[in-house]
Amino acid sequence: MSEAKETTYRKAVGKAIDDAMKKDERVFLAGEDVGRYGGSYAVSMGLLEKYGPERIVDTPLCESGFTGMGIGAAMNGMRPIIEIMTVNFSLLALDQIVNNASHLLHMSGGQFNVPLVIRMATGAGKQLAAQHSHSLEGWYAHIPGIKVLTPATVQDAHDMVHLALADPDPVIIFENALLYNNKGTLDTSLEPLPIGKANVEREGKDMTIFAYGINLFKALEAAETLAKEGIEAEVVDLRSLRPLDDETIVASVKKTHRVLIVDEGWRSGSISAEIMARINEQAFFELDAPMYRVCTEEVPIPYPRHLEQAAIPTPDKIVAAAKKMMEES
Amino acid sequence: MSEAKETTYRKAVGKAIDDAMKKDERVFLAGEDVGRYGGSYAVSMGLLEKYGPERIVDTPLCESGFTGMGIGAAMNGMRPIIEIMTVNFSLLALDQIVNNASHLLHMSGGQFNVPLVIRMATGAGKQLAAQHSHSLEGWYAHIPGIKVLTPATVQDAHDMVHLALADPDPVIIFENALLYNNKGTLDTSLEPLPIGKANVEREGKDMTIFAYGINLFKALEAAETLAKEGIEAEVVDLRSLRPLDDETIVASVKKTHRVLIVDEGWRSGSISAEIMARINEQAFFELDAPMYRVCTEEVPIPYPRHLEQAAIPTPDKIVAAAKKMMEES
Amino acid sequence: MKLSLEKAKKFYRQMLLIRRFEEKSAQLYTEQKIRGFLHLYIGEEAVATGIMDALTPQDGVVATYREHGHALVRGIPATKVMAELYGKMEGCSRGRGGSMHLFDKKLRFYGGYAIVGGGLPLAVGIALADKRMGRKGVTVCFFGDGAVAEGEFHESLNLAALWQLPVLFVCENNLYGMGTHLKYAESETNIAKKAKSYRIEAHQVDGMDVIKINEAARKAVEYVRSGKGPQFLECLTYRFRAHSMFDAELYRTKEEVEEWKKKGPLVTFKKRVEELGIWSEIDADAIEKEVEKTIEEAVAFAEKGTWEPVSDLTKYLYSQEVSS
Amino acid sequence: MKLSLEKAKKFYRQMLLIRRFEEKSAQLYTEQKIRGFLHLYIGEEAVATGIMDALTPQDGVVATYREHGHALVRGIPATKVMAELYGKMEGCSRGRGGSMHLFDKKLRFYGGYAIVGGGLPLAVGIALADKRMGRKGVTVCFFGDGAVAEGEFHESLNLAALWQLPVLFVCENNLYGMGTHLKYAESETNIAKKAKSYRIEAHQVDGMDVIKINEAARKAVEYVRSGKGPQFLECLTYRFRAHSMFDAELYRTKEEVEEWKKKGPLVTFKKRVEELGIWSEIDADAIEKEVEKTIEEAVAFAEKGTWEPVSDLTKYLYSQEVSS
Ligand SMILES: Cc1ncc(C[n+]2csc(CCOP(=O)(O)OP(=O)(O)O)c2C)c(N)n1
Ligand SMILES: Cc1ncc(C[n+]2csc(CCOP(=O)(O)OP(=O)(O)O)c2C)c(N)n1
Ligand SMILES: [Mg+2]
Ligand SMILES: [Mg+2]
Repeated sequence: MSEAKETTYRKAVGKAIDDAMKKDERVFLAGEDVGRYGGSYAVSMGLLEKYGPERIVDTPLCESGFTGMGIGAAMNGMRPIIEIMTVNFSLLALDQIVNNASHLLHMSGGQFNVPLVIRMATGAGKQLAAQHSHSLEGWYAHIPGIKVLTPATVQDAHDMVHLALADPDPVIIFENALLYNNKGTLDTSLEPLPIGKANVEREGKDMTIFAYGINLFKALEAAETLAKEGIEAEVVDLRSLRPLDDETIVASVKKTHRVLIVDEGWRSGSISAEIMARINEQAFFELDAPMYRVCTEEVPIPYPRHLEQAAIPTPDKIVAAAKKMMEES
Repeated sequence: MSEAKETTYRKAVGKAIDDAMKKDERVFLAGEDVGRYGGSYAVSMGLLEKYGPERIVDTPLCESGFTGMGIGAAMNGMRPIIEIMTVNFSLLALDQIVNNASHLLHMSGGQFNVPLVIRMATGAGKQLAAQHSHSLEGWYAHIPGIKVLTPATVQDAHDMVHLALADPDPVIIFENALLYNNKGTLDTSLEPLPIGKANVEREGKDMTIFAYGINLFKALEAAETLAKEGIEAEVVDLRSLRPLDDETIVASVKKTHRVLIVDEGWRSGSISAEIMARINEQAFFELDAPMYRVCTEEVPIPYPRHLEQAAIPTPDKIVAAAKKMMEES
Repeated sequence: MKLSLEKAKKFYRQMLLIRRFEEKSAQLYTEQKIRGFLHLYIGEEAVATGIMDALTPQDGVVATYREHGHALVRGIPATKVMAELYGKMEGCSRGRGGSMHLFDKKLRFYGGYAIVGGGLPLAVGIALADKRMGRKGVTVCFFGDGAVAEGEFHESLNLAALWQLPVLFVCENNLYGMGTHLKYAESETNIAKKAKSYRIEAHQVDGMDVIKINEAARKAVEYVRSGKGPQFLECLTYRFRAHSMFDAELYRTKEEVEEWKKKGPLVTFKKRVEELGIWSEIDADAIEKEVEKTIEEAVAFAEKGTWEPVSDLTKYLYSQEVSS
Repeated sequence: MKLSLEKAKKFYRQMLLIRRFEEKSAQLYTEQKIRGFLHLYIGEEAVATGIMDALTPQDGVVATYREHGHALVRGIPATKVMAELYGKMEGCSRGRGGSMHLFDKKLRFYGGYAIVGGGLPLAVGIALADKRMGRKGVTVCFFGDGAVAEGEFHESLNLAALWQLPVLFVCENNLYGMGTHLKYAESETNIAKKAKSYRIEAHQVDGMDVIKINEAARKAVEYVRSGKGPQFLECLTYRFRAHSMFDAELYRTKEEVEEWKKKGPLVTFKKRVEELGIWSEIDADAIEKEVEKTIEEAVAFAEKGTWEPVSDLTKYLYSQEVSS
């Protein structure tokens, strides 16, 4: 029986955390200002009142310390959700994430798994300037031993919290801060699409646009524009950047023979490059044209809106790249 | 007049630091155990006696603190060389490197450049296990605002210190720890090949092998083996991972039409992927076959030699990949 | 304690400038002229004002994302700060930084930093360079109570003390890091005491009293400049406004805020100067007008300012043009 | 101070086991049976021995890369530790970790960590889990004097104190972090005093005296287990051997090392037990033989061990097989 409801991305995440905490005593949420402040993006608003400060844990500012704390708690039987306020601050916790969380199971010879969930806000577009506008999810996907999820839809915003908590290994969820206000349908009776599965959001035959997170919507918007000009773009929501869903990616390439990738990482060394590499490896002879990518310009993101928009992917840029690609083949 | 001498990679780096310190009062070296211990890889052996503890600065263990210190000193007129003992510990300093060093010039509107040199040892192959075997230079190359150098030869080990010190912006030099004992020729009368120029180390017509750092030598060894079987591989030393030398890369592809990339990063999101992406973008129609890459297996590096060698690139693996590629086209 | 009339007027003018500048900024924020994050310093004006007066041009300043006040009092013209808040090319960071990243190299204003704690190691390095190059500069490093829990606080205090560097650490303890009260953030809430554990001379100062702060700062700067090593001032203050413009302030009561407002920097200043018998000699109305005019000019300047062309987007990524 | 004969024998056996095990390891290193880094604990045996005796099976241990002693005394059989040093699949980490990464989940030995300071936040989390789940465990976290300068030390001590978590921090102060003397690393060289600045009860203990360490550890563990919050022990000890096998030891004199050897843990133990009048009752020769046998068996076990098949390389990257 469907229980579809309209809600926001923010509330979908909050509900998933709430439900998980209700169900499982081992789950707790910790991070800066998750409690008394209500969550810097208001995701955990109201949860402190419900679960108390031992389960909704306001931490001091010490990203390395409280992320490592989460790893230790996970090793010792709990199911922590660590909220790092934004990806920009997660650089302070990278040693714990790479050298400990991602390595422990393998380097202990299979003994210590780390069932840790880390959530962080990501992305530019809010005019927060250089130190507050990173999109490093693609960069994180380089690290073996973790999984990297990038929910775009309201349904995924909810489901991925549960998927991550059910996973025995460390999972990082990147929530694009511009999505929190997005409205969409949430149906909690649906079986979640598993980690590692991409999703064809729009069918098309002329090219495939791969995207994730907020750029999924920019890609869909671009596809609409392209359709008006007779170009039918397939749009695939990657959903997970590690693991990547090679199967779905290659299947779509075999169908459309043209590839455009949209991601908000800086171009060099972006996840787009990895996707291109894999398509080159697995479907080279299927390609009718060079693959294209629309990424972020390789600069620290400037504050003023016109420069910020010039730096990050936009529907216009996607359309322009798509047309150029069509001409080239 | 040539002044070529045989020396080691270790001594070449040490000599460059020594000469720079002699010439320029603003230069100092700081890091863990660079002084009294003599440098963890003995690069700075003897320099403390020569320059005293104010210029050869033993720091406490605080990677973020002393890296940030170097940034501040650079902003205020000095030319610091910060030695982070190995790349494995540099994760603790990443916030300073990304959010400050790489961003300052741009986000201050061109006011504060950061003439900082960071050196660190990198690489696996010494059986140091998971937390001491990272090769993250390709990953660092994702960051705009810094430059990433990977000296392979004794000459470059020396020259790149000077190039980096002469550069007005932050430069990171990755010294593969297995190279320190390598012998080679150093000619201090030569004009150094600039930052951002790749170098064709071996001419060939059938394929190009791109490599850097220690893998240059593995690639050259593989090329010898391949030559015996009638395959003439061109071998290009990338030298700099940011900026990449697109011109040299594309020129070689246009000549050989087949590409194999060797790098010691974990495969997904490696610098190999970026090189593939650029070749796809700039020379797609020149390719006779899918591009190949030999990277590190996506696991934390295990301690025992047989597993470590199974994880990282070897001449055998390069030869095998090269042959497979030749068959495929 | 002496306070010249001249100085009294200056302090009043500076504190008022910060106050009015930020009130205007808040308004411009609601008008969407200013975007992004805007962290107001209102309530804490005495700290930047009292400290900055103790500095000379050879000294350096490292600040946070709540640094309009520091920038103004250090001497960046209100016009350039406002233009920066607008994102205009005439701003002190070419418009690229916005509220959180004000810079001025000539004034040795080393910038506003938005990663909490991230400025501290820089201050250590700036001071180290001054010491090594035989200059007499003092580097003042501002940060909040929230930064104290970060590892970089620990690393930086240790380095500065170990190497006896000319840093003046100024902790603006406004009791909260966003919505987290100090008591939920620190096992030891006496921050000056924490600083002492690094063998750094440290004092707590009434952060609402510009005169006391200035006194403490003068002594501290003299101490640091004389080569005795770093010093630490914990200024006990309070933020009257929300943390940023997106803060429902669920974590504190209106009463608490009102209590603190009673001892706010302007109120306290007036009381102190009255005690000194010179309040009557300060023409507060004239200063108010003067400040008003400065702000009007700043807004006009910002409004007239131009947008950096998109073609400059990659400019200054490196000092020289580099192809990637 | 009481010390049963039983306990005296145990301490002697354990310290001797560490000593001989590591002497053998050093030899095997020169024979290239053991590779990579090998950090010897020789000189510091009293610390692990004295502390570990105060623990129960419900307690957890977090150690460093210098952790052979901790692993052995916590109860990982010498066979499995030696096999690990060989890199054999029968080792306590399946051979993958080697010297720096010994693990044993059943013994709640949470591992050897090779990033200095990296284990401290984990200990905080392990302890938090015990507290939240209503278990009575104490988590002991070992680290060196060098780790004290790292930000994670600061962050972890604050969290443990703030949340009153059951952690026993044990600083093995052997005066050096690699070649850097404590006085070049810390502005305040009294580490226990630093710990106190977080409001953590902290004590300095003679790190060469297993009996004193054990007494201090028993008190500390009782304190922590009773819910009073964390405690901190600074054990003043010394490393007799090089930092690792690649260390020319330029930073200290032979004389300094010899002076310390005179008060080494085995020497000190004998003196203390003689004072107690029970040394004669300990059959030192028999223990020496017993230990020798244990080590012979360990080496034989390691020699006979097998190599993990290359096909297992990616096993345990994730708990379940995942395609990339
Ligand atoms: C490393 C880091 N973590 C988190 C944040 C988000 N954040 C911005 S300001 C702030 C509170 C800082 O409090 P404090 O240092 O007391 O300064 P105040 O805002 O009170 O002036 C937080 C958590 C950040 N900018 N940087
Ligand atoms: C973060 C980090 N920085 C540097 C190193 C290299 N390193 C390994 S051990 C060591 C010294 C540590 O000293 P201490 O904590 O006193 O422990 P000890 O070796 O004396 O037992 C250093 C610098 C490291 N492993 N991790
Ligand atoms: Mg505060
Ligand atoms: Mg030590």
